Amino acid sequence: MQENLGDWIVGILVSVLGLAGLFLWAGAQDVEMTIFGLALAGFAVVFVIGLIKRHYDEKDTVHATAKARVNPHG
Amino acid sequence: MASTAAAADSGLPPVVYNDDVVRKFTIAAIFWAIVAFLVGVVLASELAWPQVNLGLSFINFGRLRPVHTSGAIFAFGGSALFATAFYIVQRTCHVRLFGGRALADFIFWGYQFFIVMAALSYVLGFSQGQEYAEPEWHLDLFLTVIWVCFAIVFIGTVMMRTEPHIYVANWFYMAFILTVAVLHIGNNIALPVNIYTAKSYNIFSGTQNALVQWWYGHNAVGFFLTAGFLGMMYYFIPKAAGRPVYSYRLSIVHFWSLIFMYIWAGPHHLHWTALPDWAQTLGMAFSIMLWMPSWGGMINGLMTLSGAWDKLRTDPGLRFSVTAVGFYGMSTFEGPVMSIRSVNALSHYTDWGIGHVHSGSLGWVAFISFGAIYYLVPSLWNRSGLYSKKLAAWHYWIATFGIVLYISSMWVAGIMEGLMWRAYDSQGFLQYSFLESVVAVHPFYVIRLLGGLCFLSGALIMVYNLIMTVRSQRTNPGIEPFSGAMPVAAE
Amino acid sequence: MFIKHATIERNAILLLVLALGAISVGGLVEIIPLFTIETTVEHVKGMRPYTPLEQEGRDIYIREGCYLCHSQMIRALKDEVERYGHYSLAAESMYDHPFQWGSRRIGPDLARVGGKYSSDWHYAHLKNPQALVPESLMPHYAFLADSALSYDNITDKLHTLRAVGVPYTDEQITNARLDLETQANALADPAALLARYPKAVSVPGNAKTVTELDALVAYLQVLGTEVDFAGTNEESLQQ
Amino acid sequence: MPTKIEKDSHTGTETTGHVWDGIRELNTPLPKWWLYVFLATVVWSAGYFLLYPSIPLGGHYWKGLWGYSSRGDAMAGVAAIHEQHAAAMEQIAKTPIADVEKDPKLMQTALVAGRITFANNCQPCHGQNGSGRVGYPALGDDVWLWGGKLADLETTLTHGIRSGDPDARVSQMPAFGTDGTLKPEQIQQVADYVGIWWGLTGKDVDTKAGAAIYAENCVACHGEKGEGNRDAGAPPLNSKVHLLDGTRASIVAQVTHPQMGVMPNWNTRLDPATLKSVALYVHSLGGGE
Repeated sequence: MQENLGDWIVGILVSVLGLAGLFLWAGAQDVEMTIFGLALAGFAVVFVIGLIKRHYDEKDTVHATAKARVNPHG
Repeated sequence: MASTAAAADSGLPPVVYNDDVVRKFTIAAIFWAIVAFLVGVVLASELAWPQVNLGLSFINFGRLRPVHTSGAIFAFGGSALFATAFYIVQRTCHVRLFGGRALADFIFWGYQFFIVMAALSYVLGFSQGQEYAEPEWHLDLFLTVIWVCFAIVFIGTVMMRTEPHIYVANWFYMAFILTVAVLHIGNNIALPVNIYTAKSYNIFSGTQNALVQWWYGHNAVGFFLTAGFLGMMYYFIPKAAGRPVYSYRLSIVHFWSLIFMYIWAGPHHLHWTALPDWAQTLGMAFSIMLWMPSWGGMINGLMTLSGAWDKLRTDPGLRFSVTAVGFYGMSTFEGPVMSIRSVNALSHYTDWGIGHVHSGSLGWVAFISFGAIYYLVPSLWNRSGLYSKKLAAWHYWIATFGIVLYISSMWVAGIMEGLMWRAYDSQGFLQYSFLESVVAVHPFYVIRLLGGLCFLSGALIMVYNLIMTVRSQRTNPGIEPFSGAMPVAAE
Repeated sequence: MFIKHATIERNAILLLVLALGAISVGGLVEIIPLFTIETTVEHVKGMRPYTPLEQEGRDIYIREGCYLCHSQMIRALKDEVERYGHYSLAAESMYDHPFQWGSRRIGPDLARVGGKYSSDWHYAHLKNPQALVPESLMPHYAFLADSALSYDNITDKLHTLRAVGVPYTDEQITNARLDLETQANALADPAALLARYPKAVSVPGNAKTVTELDALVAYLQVLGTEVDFAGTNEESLQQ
Repeated sequence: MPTKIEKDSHTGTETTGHVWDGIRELNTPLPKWWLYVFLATVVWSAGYFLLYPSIPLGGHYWKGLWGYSSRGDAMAGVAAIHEQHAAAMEQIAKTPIADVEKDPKLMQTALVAGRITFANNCQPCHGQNGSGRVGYPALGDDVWLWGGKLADLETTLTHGIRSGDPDARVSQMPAFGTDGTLKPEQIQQVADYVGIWWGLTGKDVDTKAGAAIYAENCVACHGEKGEGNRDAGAPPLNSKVHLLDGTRASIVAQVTHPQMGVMPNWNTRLDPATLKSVALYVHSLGGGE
């Protein structure tokens, strides 16, 4: 549960950063801001996908272990 | 992905540590070390033969030097500090990292993102124009977010500790985290031209800006490169030596005197300049008073080995750590000497400063990190020891030889420059043109390059050794057990 | 003392608060008086904000990391005063955000390079330093001659600088683009520019576009030329 | 959480009783020498603060008992070092430049002062020992644009060329190409003609047209035989020593839209005696008249 809460907080924080990146990219007036905005948005997307992926991976592992316990030969 | 440590002699219940983030930061530290050294070698070549830049604007000395300095300090040094801070705080507090895995991961990936973006911005030509604080405002803000997260995780972990007392290594890490935050914010208060451009102007100007910059710059040395790495030393030396820390009282006195006095020393970067004399006096005197507080760390590091000096023969990591403490002692003596105004009149603006910085950064920062890395990798990957102690010994000797070449050539070059600039002939006219000093130091620039190449080669040997260590079997009976390895537990 | 320390090392927050106290004293004692002691920045005549072109040149100077090899600070040492000219004053960098005093002289000090060489020399030297000074370690900056200066946000820049304390007037900000283009064109009439920015040096440039090299040369040519030292004496320059 | 104080077997010192991940601490007292050296640096600093400008106090600062100022010190240092040659330099300032040469002692001082001043200030354009660069004349040869006599050199150094100084040497070559006086093919023809002197034009080339254009447009300043005119600041063209890079293209470019060099007036940076010294030094490089 605590891990989950941490995931949520960090996920939201990174999403906000990513959104800021999008805004910077959209309005950018120099090459540095263009690259930074785009990269920040990209970073946020990849990071949040990673969080979600790990969440489901862990769920799967729990399922698999549970299954294995129920049916050690299956 | 997390290992547990049976708390050998504490009788405490085992804790599942978050070593995943430590492993990542360790890999990053090694990677950035190679990058920083490589860029250093390129820069040394550009100074020996300016045509080496091939006429490419983005690898000109002026744009590439921040990549080298930030790469060494913040990418390599910073990653090593994150790795060891997270490793040490969990073990000395006997508790898992506070804040959960997502936060730790964010700190890792966010920090690496910052490094890449900063390096990219330098070669593209975006810089605040202040040494070691080159990233523009947007990157500064991003780093602040990362740093606050780091502080939350570290301090949170300390507060959840099961041991009632906070270990001395953690005092240093906490002082480092806190002070770097204060310095980073203080020196980077700048107004962007507008929110959509990277360009900004610092709110301070001229003399005030100069002092704030060196208040920051010198304490980046004091807190990033000294306090943080002293924290590293306070764990790995007693751990690897298997001996108690020499003096708890010395720890207390040198910790408080060090952090109190370091902050004052910045103006010694501005001797004889348009900074008022009174501020220069304070900077000089506090630098001299800083000598013993700095040496307190050296004494505690070296004396901890009493009764375990024989381990230097068998433990290559410990050999790096101890040599590092030696270089630390040397640099922290040289520093106060160079802060004396009459010495500074000679040394400032010359290569002596470059030599001094490198005896600190190569001898102290890099060596103490190598010592920690040689300890950490077998521990983190559950290997019984290094792939080859012989290769580690080669690394040690080649790197030491490189440092000797580097700093001795820079001493000679620096003192020569200083003397040539101030030389008068018998009639009281200046004796040399500036250009003559440029020509005179060329041979020493070539020697410096050789020193850098040695240091880089040594680090590459380390990389090979560590890769082979990780690829080796978990238990390899052919290799003697690593002296300080943690007891291995199941995942 | 050591008994008390046990209290500190058992309380992370207390440790942090005390550490914050310890690290604050030095910084505050050194930094704040630089604003309160009135003689810190000398009172001299002649200092003016940079012209728009000089400011753009300064931004390029910073962009290219010139400060990593060149100082802009003649220290109060006899050999420096003889080699480079009058020691630098705090007043001479009062409009510098950031300061550029440097920490290493791989090349010579530039604090008073303004007017020391012709603008033509600077163009040639920046494009190919070794053609003029064979022993030089300086990189080539020929690419600056081929890059058109982007000065769309020059007005924003002056506004920002004014916000951090550079006394640009409304008139100077309104005419920023005009002044910039005038200074980069040797054929244009510099009267209005000179009225707003005394001693501004027009650079030859090419007639068509303002290049980054034009801006950089304009900046180099103003370095150390502003203060009128005739009206000063040792006493008036005591900080 | 053991807080058992133990005695370390190796040193015989007691531990503090805490254990962190197996690490213990000894309760060793502070090393005496460390403490004393530390206190000594503190005492020394206190004394230093007393003597030198140090402690800030609101709007003022403690000036120190010795009344030290780094700026005052530097200027005193300059004065002291100048003392060694002050008499000689004063003498040089007073003596007409041609007479300085006749006084070996003065001349020796002037050459030393001139060499270092030249190396620090003039060498970036004119090269080591005045070897010259494209656009920046060599000073060791016999070709002079504005005169190679000592007095000429002194004037050039003092006031510069096109420097903005009211007494600067000024000459202006018209931009024959860009202002339309000459057509591009005429410029090519005149380049053929000048190229004879520079060894660029073959004997078989017909230079009659070029000669005519030269006679009409260039003779007034550069002379019939390309000998130049120092009063007009027109460089000689009949010499292989010249300001340009010696190619035909450089002649065409110069006639089309001339580059006219600028030399700063050094009177704002150097005192009259030093200027004289530099003139004497330059004169001694081999080309002085």
